[in-house]
Amino acid sequence: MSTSNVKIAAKGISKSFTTENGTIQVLDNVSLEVKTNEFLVILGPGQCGKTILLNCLAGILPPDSGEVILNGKKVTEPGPDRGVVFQQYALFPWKTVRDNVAFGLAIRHMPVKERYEIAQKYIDLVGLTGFEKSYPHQLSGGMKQRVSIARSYANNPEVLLMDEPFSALDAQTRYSMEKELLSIWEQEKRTVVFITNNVEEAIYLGDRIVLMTKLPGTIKMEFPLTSPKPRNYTDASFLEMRLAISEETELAL
Amino acid sequence: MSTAHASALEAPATSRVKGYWKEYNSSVFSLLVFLLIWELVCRLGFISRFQLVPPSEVIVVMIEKFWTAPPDGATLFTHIAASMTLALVGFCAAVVVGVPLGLLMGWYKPVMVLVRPLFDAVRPIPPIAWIPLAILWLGIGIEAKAFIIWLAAFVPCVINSYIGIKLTNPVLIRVARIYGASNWETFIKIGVPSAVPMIFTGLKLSLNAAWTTLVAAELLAASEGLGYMIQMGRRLARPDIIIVGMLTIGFTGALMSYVLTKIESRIASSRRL
Amino acid sequence: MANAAAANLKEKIGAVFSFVIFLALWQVASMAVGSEALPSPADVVAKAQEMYTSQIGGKSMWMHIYYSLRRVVGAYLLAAVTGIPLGIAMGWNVKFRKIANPIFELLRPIPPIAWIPIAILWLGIGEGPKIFICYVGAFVIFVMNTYTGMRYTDHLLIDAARTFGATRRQQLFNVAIPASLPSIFAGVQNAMSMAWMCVLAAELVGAREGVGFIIIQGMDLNNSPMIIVGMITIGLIGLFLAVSLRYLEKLLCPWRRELQ
Amino acid sequence: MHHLSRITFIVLALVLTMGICSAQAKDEIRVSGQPCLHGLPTWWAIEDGWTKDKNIDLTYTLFPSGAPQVEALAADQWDVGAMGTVPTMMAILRYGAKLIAISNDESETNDLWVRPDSPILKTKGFNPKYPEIYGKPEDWKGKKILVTTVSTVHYALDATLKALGLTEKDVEVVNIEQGQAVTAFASSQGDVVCLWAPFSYTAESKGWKKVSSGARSGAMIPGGVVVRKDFAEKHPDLVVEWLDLYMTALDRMRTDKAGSGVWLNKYFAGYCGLQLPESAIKSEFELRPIFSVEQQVKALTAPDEASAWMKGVADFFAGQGRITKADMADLEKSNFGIDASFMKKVQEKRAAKK
Repeated sequence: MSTSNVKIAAKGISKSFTTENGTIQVLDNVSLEVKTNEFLVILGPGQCGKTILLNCLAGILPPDSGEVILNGKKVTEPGPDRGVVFQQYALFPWKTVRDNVAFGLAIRHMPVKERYEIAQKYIDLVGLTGFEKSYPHQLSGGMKQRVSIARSYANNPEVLLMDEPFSALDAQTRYSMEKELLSIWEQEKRTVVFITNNVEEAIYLGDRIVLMTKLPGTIKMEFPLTSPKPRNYTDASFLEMRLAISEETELAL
Repeated sequence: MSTAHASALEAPATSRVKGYWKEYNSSVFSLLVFLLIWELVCRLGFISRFQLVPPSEVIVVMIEKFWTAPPDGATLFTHIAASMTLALVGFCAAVVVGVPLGLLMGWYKPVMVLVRPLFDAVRPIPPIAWIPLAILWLGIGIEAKAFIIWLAAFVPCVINSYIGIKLTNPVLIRVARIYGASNWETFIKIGVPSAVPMIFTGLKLSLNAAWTTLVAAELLAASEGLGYMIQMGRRLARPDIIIVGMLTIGFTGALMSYVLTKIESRIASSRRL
Repeated sequence: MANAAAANLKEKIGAVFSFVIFLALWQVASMAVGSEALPSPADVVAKAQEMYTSQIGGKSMWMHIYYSLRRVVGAYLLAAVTGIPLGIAMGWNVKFRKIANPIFELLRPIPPIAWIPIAILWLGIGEGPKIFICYVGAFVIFVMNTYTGMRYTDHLLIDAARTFGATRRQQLFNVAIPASLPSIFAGVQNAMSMAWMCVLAAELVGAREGVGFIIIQGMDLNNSPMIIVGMITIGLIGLFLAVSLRYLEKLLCPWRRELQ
Repeated sequence: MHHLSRITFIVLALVLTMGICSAQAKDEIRVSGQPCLHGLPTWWAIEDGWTKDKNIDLTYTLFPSGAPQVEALAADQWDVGAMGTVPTMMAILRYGAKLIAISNDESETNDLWVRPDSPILKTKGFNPKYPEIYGKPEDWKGKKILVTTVSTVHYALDATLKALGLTEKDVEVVNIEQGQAVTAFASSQGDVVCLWAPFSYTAESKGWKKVSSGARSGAMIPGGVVVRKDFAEKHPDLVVEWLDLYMTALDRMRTDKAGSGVWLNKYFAGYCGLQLPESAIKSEFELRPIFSVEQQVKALTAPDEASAWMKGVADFFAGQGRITKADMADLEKSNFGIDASFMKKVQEKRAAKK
């Protein structure tokens, strides 16, 4: 693997927190590399530090040791080059859908007209045409997450970090959102780091799956996925992969 | 997830004393700075000493007041005790009446429809305005003063209990109904317990209101108490006594809300476990 | 829709009904204890009619109301202009919070009425101390609500803004402050009620006009009907102010509907 | 961020300074008073245009009672004013004010009242030295007495009890403000209520009976006219000029009771918002002796008058532990702030005119 092709990388990241009950080691020497336009899925059980890892990649949390490298440069704080889609949507309740999507552009002082044109493009892309003037509380969970994805996309980041974006949705919506995400990604390729605890979701979306252990979080194994997307949940190769990962996951638990 | 309050998690688990010091050193520092500025403003003549007594003198008077009764007729402890008694009597009466009323208003529509308009109409009337009526109805003993405090403390009790029970999860109510609980049983067993956290917030606001209405209540025939102390300080043109009275109200009030917050968080954490 | 209208009507009938019961009880009570101890509703209505049609201290009732409102609104605006920024600063800047909070916590429990002597010593006897007393009441509420709103701003929203490269300033103005608006708006309403409640204490400073002055005169002259008319006037105006602010909030804060 | 805290700070500072720095015009005298007989002269002078041909400009500020008036003195808010004995003493003691005239003798309008069925009314003149005091000591013992403590009426109560050979320990003293005292007594609270005018007129109208007063118990309660220390030193001429006006009003009140009553009524009802019955206005002049310029000069200089009266009040306060020994010494050293020089100049001025 040539280093020039690496978009974002974590190098030996460790992180611990001190609570009343002592110190908890959350991440222990985690290293990984993500290639440009690769869809990497980090799969792990609940409470394994995946979210902390993602926050380190985003620059929201500083690691205790190790570093995050983006385009060969060290990351110290969050930036518009890395978009984050949060599990709880993190939409601004006082802004309409359109203003939420255009948020990153407004931060950069882009003129209103231009801003709204771009926002409209992504609102259309995620299938929310007609909801531009709605407020988040008027939308369903799936729609909110679409807004969140559009918001990240509109900012044109180099890397998209997605933190269990569909975990709060019901199964039906989840399937359709996964499908939609894939089609958006196919239309506008980005480097994606996608966190999930759902094996099927991981296999359905990923180019490569990184399996994490329970606390302290370390990388246990990697599974490259080569079959063409969109994949079929009932394919033999899909089920095989699922079985393989499940076995490892159970060992990890 | 835990990114939000990482800073709180990062506090090192050192010895208790050191921990307390770390928690409060900034408060102590800030109060010292406050006193220093106050002292300087007085000493450097930015403000006439008739208009503001420097803190050094206030502290001397405050310390003296712990055992001397003149000129206002009682020691600081007597004043604090009298005020505390008054505030607590009014507060307890407010809780006893206000919480059930709020709960009933939230649960039984007819109660709400009947009581709400009166409650809304009485609420904006300042407690001091009731003094003459309180005298007419209750005389000049502790009852009338407690009534004035009760009026102020009563409002947050009612409002918070009302909101608390209104926010009861409807699913729980339906479950209780399915198991054949009567409306009253559901109210007692589901509605009331689920309103407890809101009620607690109400109690805190209510105690605050009770404490801040104290001075108004002690305008009514008091012979001791912090409000009375301020009153005497005025009649005797002793700004130092007035400021000691004000600061004591401030300190005691801050202490009371601190203690209540601690109790609340203890109860909240035991509930979580 | 029709159901809601019916419920609304029911509520209104209930309100009227409850006032009728209240008035009846009042009448019975005043007959029982004598109009000396408790003037009857009729006495009060007669007194109100007299007060609203003649002059007290050289001014009509409407002028008294105007003077009180002027003080309250002045104090209220001043409190908003100073209290909201202070609350924001305390909620946003840790250092500032550490310095300001203990002092604020110490001064907060001191009721406006206890500030009367200090207000006179500092500001004399004109409009200054009266506005100051109302100001103290409203200021505390503005600071508290703004501060609480800022502190309980969902940190996730700040993180989200950071991922878009928002500067500290942008995080404050584009996220933290708008996120605190519902809490600030609650403060806007409570502060108005509080400022209005303080008008009586303020006019204890020594006023020749105002609704509080009317009540104080009633107390000094031992004239219960006059006091009750004053109280009702204060209550009604307080209610009116609360309702109009609630209406204003609905107009200005449309996303808040989710919280109701 | 920093802007915000800075702006907050500036606004706060502005608000505070606005009140503290109040500009003062040169030939202006800021007069303070209360809704009381002794507040009338200045208001009368302003309303009736007495200052038209004089080179002074009067502004008048009304205070509800003595405490805020003294607080405002500390804040340099007024130059001359009339008030009760207790605030007068406090202004002298704490802020070095000068006592330059006696507005009126308030001894009879600080009085003690009972309900008509009180046993105290049965006997009169138990102590022959005080023939106008009602009741025997046994009747008074254990009675609940409503009184505004640390006030002149408290002094009158103390003197009454002494005249009967009692002390405060023999009765139950309840501290209560005047307006509330009337309300409380009307609703059957307490056995005796101590009031001052105009509250005593309400007592009269309710049919309560006067059982004692400052005058009846030998407690002399002079109403004080005081001048701020700085102002007295810097503008003695202005003080004399104003005092001349004040005395002109007092002279009229002494000689033309009916005509003055019209003005007093206007002052109370139209300016202070205090509606009093006609009889009360009449009583105001009957019960409050007013001194002429000559009597004033004598009272302020004779050792057994103003200074003795003030000493009586001061002794009472010292005995109650309200003022310290050092305070007492200060008061005696300054001769209770009494300064007859202004009144003497008024006298000279009037003599020169004649």
